[in-house]
Amino acid sequence: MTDAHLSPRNIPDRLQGRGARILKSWESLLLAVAIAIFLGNSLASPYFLDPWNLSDATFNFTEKAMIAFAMALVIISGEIDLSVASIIALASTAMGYAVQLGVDTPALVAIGLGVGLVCGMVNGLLITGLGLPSIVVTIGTMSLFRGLSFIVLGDQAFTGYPESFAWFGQGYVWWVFSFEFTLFVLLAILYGVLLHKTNFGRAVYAIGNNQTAALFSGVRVARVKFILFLLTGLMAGLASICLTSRLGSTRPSIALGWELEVVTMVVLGGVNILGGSGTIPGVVLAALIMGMVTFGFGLLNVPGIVMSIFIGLLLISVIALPILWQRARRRLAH
Amino acid sequence: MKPAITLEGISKSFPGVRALSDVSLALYPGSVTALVGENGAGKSTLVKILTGIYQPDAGVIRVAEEETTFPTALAAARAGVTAIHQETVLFDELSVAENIFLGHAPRNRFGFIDWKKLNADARALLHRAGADFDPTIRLRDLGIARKHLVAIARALSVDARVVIMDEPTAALSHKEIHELYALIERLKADGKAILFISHKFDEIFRIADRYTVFRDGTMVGEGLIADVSQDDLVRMMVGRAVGSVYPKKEVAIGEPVLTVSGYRHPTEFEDINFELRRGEILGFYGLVGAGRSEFMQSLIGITRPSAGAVKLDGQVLVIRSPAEAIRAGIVYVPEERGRQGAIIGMPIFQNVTLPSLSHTSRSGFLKLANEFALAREYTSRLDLRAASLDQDVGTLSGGNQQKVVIAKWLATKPKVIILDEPTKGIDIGSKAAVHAFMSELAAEGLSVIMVSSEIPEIMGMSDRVIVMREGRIAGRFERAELTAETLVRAAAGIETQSNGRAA
Amino acid sequence: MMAKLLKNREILLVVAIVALVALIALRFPAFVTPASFARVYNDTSILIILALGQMAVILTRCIDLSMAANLALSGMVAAMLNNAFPGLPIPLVILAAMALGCVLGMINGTLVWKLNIPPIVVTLGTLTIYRGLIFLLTDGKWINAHEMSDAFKALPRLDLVGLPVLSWLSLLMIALMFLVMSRTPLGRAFYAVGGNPHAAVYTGIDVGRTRFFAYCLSGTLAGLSGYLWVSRYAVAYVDIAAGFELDIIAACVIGGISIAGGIGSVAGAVLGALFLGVIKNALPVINISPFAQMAISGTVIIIAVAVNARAEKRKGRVILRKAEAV
Amino acid sequence: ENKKIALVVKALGIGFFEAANKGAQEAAKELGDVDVIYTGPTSTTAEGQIEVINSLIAQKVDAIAVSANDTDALVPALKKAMDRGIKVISWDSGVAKEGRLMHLNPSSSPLIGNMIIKLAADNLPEGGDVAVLSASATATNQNTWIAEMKKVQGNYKGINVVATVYGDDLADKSYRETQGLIQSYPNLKAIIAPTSVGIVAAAQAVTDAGKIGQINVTGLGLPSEMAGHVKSGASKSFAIWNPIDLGYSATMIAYDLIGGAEAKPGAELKMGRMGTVKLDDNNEGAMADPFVYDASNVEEFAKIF
Ligand SMILES: Nc1ncnc2c1ncn2[C@@H]1O[C@H](COP(=O)(O)OP(=O)(O)OP(=O)(O)O)[C@@H](O)[C@H]1O
Ligand SMILES: Nc1ncnc2c1ncn2[C@@H]1O[C@H](COP(=O)(O)OP(=O)(O)OP(=O)(O)O)[C@@H](O)[C@H]1O
Ligand SMILES: [Mg+2]
Ligand SMILES: [Mg+2]
Repeated sequence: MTDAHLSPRNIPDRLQGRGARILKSWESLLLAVAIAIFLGNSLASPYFLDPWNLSDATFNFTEKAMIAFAMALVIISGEIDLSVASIIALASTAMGYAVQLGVDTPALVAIGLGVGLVCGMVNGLLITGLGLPSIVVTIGTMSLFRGLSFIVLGDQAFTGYPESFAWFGQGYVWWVFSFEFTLFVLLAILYGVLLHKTNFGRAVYAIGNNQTAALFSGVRVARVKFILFLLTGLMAGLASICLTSRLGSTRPSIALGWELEVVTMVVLGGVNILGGSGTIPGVVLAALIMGMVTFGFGLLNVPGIVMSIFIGLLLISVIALPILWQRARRRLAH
Repeated sequence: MKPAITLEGISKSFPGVRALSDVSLALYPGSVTALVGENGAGKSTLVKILTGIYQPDAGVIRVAEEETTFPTALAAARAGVTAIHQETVLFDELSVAENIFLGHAPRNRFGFIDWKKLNADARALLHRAGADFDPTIRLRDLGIARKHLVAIARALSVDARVVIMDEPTAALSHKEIHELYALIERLKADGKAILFISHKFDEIFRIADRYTVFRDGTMVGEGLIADVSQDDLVRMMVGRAVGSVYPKKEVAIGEPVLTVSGYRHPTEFEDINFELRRGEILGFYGLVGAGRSEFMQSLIGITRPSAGAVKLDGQVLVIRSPAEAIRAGIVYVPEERGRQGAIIGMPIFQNVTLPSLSHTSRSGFLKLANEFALAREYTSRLDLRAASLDQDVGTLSGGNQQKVVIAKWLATKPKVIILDEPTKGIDIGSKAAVHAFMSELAAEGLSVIMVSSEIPEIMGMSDRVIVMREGRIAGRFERAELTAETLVRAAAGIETQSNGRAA
Repeated sequence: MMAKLLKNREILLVVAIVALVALIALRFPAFVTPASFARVYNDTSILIILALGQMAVILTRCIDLSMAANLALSGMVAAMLNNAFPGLPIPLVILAAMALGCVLGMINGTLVWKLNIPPIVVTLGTLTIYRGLIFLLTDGKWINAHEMSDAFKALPRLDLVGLPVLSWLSLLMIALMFLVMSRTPLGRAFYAVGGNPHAAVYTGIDVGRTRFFAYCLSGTLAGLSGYLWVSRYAVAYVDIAAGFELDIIAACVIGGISIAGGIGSVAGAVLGALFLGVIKNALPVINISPFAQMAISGTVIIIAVAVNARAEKRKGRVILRKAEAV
Repeated sequence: ENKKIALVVKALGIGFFEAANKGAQEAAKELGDVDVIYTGPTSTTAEGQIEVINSLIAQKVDAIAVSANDTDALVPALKKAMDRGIKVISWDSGVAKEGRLMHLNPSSSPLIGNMIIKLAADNLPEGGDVAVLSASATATNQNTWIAEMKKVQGNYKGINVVATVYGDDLADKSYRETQGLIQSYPNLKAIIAPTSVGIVAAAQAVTDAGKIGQINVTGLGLPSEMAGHVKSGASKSFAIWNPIDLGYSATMIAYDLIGGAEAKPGAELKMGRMGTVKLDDNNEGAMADPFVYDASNVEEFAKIF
């Protein structure tokens, strides 16, 4: 401590070591929940602990999780994007349309990603350019984007995707590791680094905690938000490629209602819906939890809606319990 | 005479701040009591306790000698205590009449709000407050002065025995102030007890009958106005003679660094021209709402001026965003610390390094070691008190938060630093630290603009002073010709005795 | 004068609706008959009632995503009640649906008030829970027309002076809400809490409790709508009105109710709902593919927010004296 | 060890499928060594059905009999099931050929297409305008029947199909679409709704519009749901096959396939008390003729399904 003389009091960098911080974090709570669910599932069904079955189960969440990563950043910055599921539909419709024109797989991928980007750009321009509230804008574009696919498709479906296109949703990279799952892992790392290790990620947190102060501090608020909506659109495009490939067909009702599931995943992952806090590991764990709950209940042939009750209760209670716990502690202290 | 209301042994603490300790106060019917004290002395806190917004930690309130408590704002109003609060606590989207009566609107016999009566009553109340405008228009369409009149009318809408006014004249013009004085006279005649809070001594001596002085949350003196002089009051407020405490260093003022010419904005300010020199501390004085903050924010690209030019070191600059301002070397320490300065929810070190990330990081990736080093360097120079650098700034006391905010901007190594009310709401010790630091910066060759509404601070720290009034420059003064009176006259627009060179 | 009128959101909406109807009339003149208007109004009645409840919640700076799920659950319970006790007077069934709706709203309100959980998270959670409860209650089974008593199905259709009871009920709700919003302290508190929660405390308003009451109101109206929906379409199942929450919010947004709270009116909510209703009813009539409806309402929502946001935009503070005079 | 046969339906809770389950359970009882898993998503989406199918694959069921929400989207999942040795058939609403061993039509599509227009025409001796209210855009069978119906339209003189609208198998949407039809076509004489949700909603809308006697609602519906409307006169007659028989037959066929029977063009598969089904070139077979219900018999069948 060479500069100790500068200050009458030497302020340490951190009070707690890394271990203590991790132990007290939301993520460790989620990890505990995830492990409990994993154990519960293994006990409840003899089919759960089978590598191929587990691999199949990952399809329940990988596409949603891809979007959830970008959505986490959007929500941390204090905004929300409810149009993601509709972007999937529009991107899928565009790809299906292109197939009719005889386009090959690489071009299809480009079209899926491109439509996602354009949709994200529309959201971004409306929100950051005109300064409109994101929740309303994306409710609007949610109808608009899916509405466009309905206009194109009506009650029809696009099928006939090229053989090679099937790989994105049905292919395996190695052994039981599907392309989607591998992509999920790669994106988790990518977004983790982006949010937690870069200046950009820091700016996202700053905007979410106090947008005005961030602006005064020289953060380019509008630009960062614009990029976030672009990223979300891009991820929705990517998810659209995977889902379309997995289904092998496009209907305008594809991925209906996914936006709320993605938001649930993000909030369950410990991201504050009001912005300012949250982590990618949390979202990853939430994705795993939601995937395992769906799969575990599915193995017991429990209807999907019962799972959603469970997820709904989980969502409210993981937020309510810490609050109640703190209150109880304060009352005891008095 | 029996007091209308008495407070005994009231204490109130906030996390990290003891706002009031063991203060007592009595208000008498038909008499105006002036409450004076420096910023942060605890005056507004007392008002909030009297009106049921805050609950005291200790102490008793007696209304007409009867012990009582005010658990809610409504309870206080029922007991006959009403207040014009310092912050405007009004609703932009509601009509003027409704703002006046929200919470106690007149009802008809079915229990529904009687709009006809409400509007008529509102008109009458506005008239009593000296304002004759239509009470059915929406509040957002009013200027700040009229909003204050609405707040006054709201206070009158309760049949009160105690009327509290927390800096009611801060945003009023000359004419409206005189109408307020007349109103206070009438209230006095009606036998109301009035608590009047103001930083303006002339009006205190004009309308108050009694005084109470607060310093750092304690009561340090009270008595009849007739028995004291202005100097006595100031000495009680500050605890020492003013003028000697400011650690202003004499610095050789250098060449012009920043030149602003012809700055104007459609509604906020116009005709702003001045030069800032190396090593200089340029004070900007004015009443609240004079438009100083707005002008300063246009300098860093928050708002866009409609005309005007800025030169930094002789080079013409176009600044479109704070990011560009920071890169050019102009930084602004904002007035509203909570909203524009500190990023509550983020650790101290991240607050400090936010505008400097491009220096501490490598190709866009964070380097935590560099960040901690930078944060430690600047926070320790400002004598920050904190448990650790990764503590949330929200857990710090106001003064320490302000230090973090100042450190944040200094860490960008600017050429020009604009401090908007840098010591607002911080304690005397921290204030001294900030002042000392400001002096040191100027001595190092930095150019400082200091916006302040505190005359002692302006007088103690500035090399030169520019006074703004209603969006225009109303006077310029060299250090040698500064007196409190000339500043006040220029700020309030009283032209009788033109000491300053009016612009 | 004209410019000032056009600044008024409600009048702008009326103009938009009239223009829309005129446009439809060009292609299908029969749309512009009293009978046709009455039919469109009747068809929009439920959306209007729901939009009124959502309006109260949005005014307090909250949001209720669970309204459609609440409707479905209350409606199902009303149908089950009727099915189990066909003799039970229908007003009692309606009261039961409203009471249940109110309780569901109170659950939302309590979580928002006492635990301070963000409204969007609360209602996102209860949205799935309420719908799931229907499934648990019924095992997913439908209640069909033949399982409902005739009285149960007849009430909303009953013709009273030329309009069905359903329409009268929505008119009654509009009148009641108008009274509540403009003439009661609670209604004004909704505005105050959403407009400036911090200042509301100074006027003696309990912010959390006011929000709680807003949720009670939206819940009660959802409960009423539950009965109306189920009896009108003569069927109850888990998925009724699925996704309708977004239509409700869209109606409010089109009606100029600011999602940031504090701004909006009963007339706005009603007109917003009517606007959507006219579009919904007109499309099949004028032979625009029903598939275009979604894109159209999306575009309308975006235009509506953009217009409203422009009207609300602050032009900076007026400090210069001459500027204030203008 | 009992054989596990999964009966996957479009969505849980729909009366038609509940009845099919009854038939499946009947078949299981008859066979003795079969467990029927009755399952499906809670709303009619392909994604939901895929999740259900994935968990059935994981449970290593012996056969899956599915009524599909989407012809194509289920194919990859079902292919995977077949790769893992599961016998997959579709019934009621089929999947594309690659995704199943065989498809059991409740009746032959031409028969149904003919039946629905015949029901309308029988009550319109002078002919007139009729409209079609179809189900969800993603359902396959309705579109096939309507196509078949249009093929034979010429046989019915004076019958004029003026529009086809979609109620998405949602009660409220079907209701509103019917209202739109009544408005747009003042001379409408009949509405054909080949969907059990749509026909009820259409009958309700016709009743509410006071058009009983002027507009006849017909198509495919469940006796229990339609009994009231037949009584009121909103619907003179309608048709349906017996869903109990359908569930029963699907289970029986699945069992036959598990037992080693091969599904190939020309093959005959056993359906217990329903006899056998003969597969065509597409590996599709029809169970039986649709059955017509009217005022004379609807009450009796309303008690059953
Ligand atoms: N809600 C609060 N939370 C934390 N600290 C507070 C709060 N309200 C006031 N304080 C602190 O209490 C002290 C007294 O504040 P108060 O507003 O009463 O001062 P004042 O005398 O009215 O000052 P001024 O002249 O600037 O209006 C200050 O240090 C202030 O920062
Ligand atoms: N039209 C208005 N409506 C509401 N509040 C206002 C209005 N004008 C001014 N104020 C209040 O007055 C305060 C100071 O106003 P402003 O920043 O415009 O002036 P200033 O000259 O910078 O004054 P100071 O820096 O001394 O506060 C603001 O914090 C704001 O709360
Ligand atoms: Mg104060
Ligand atoms: Mg200011």
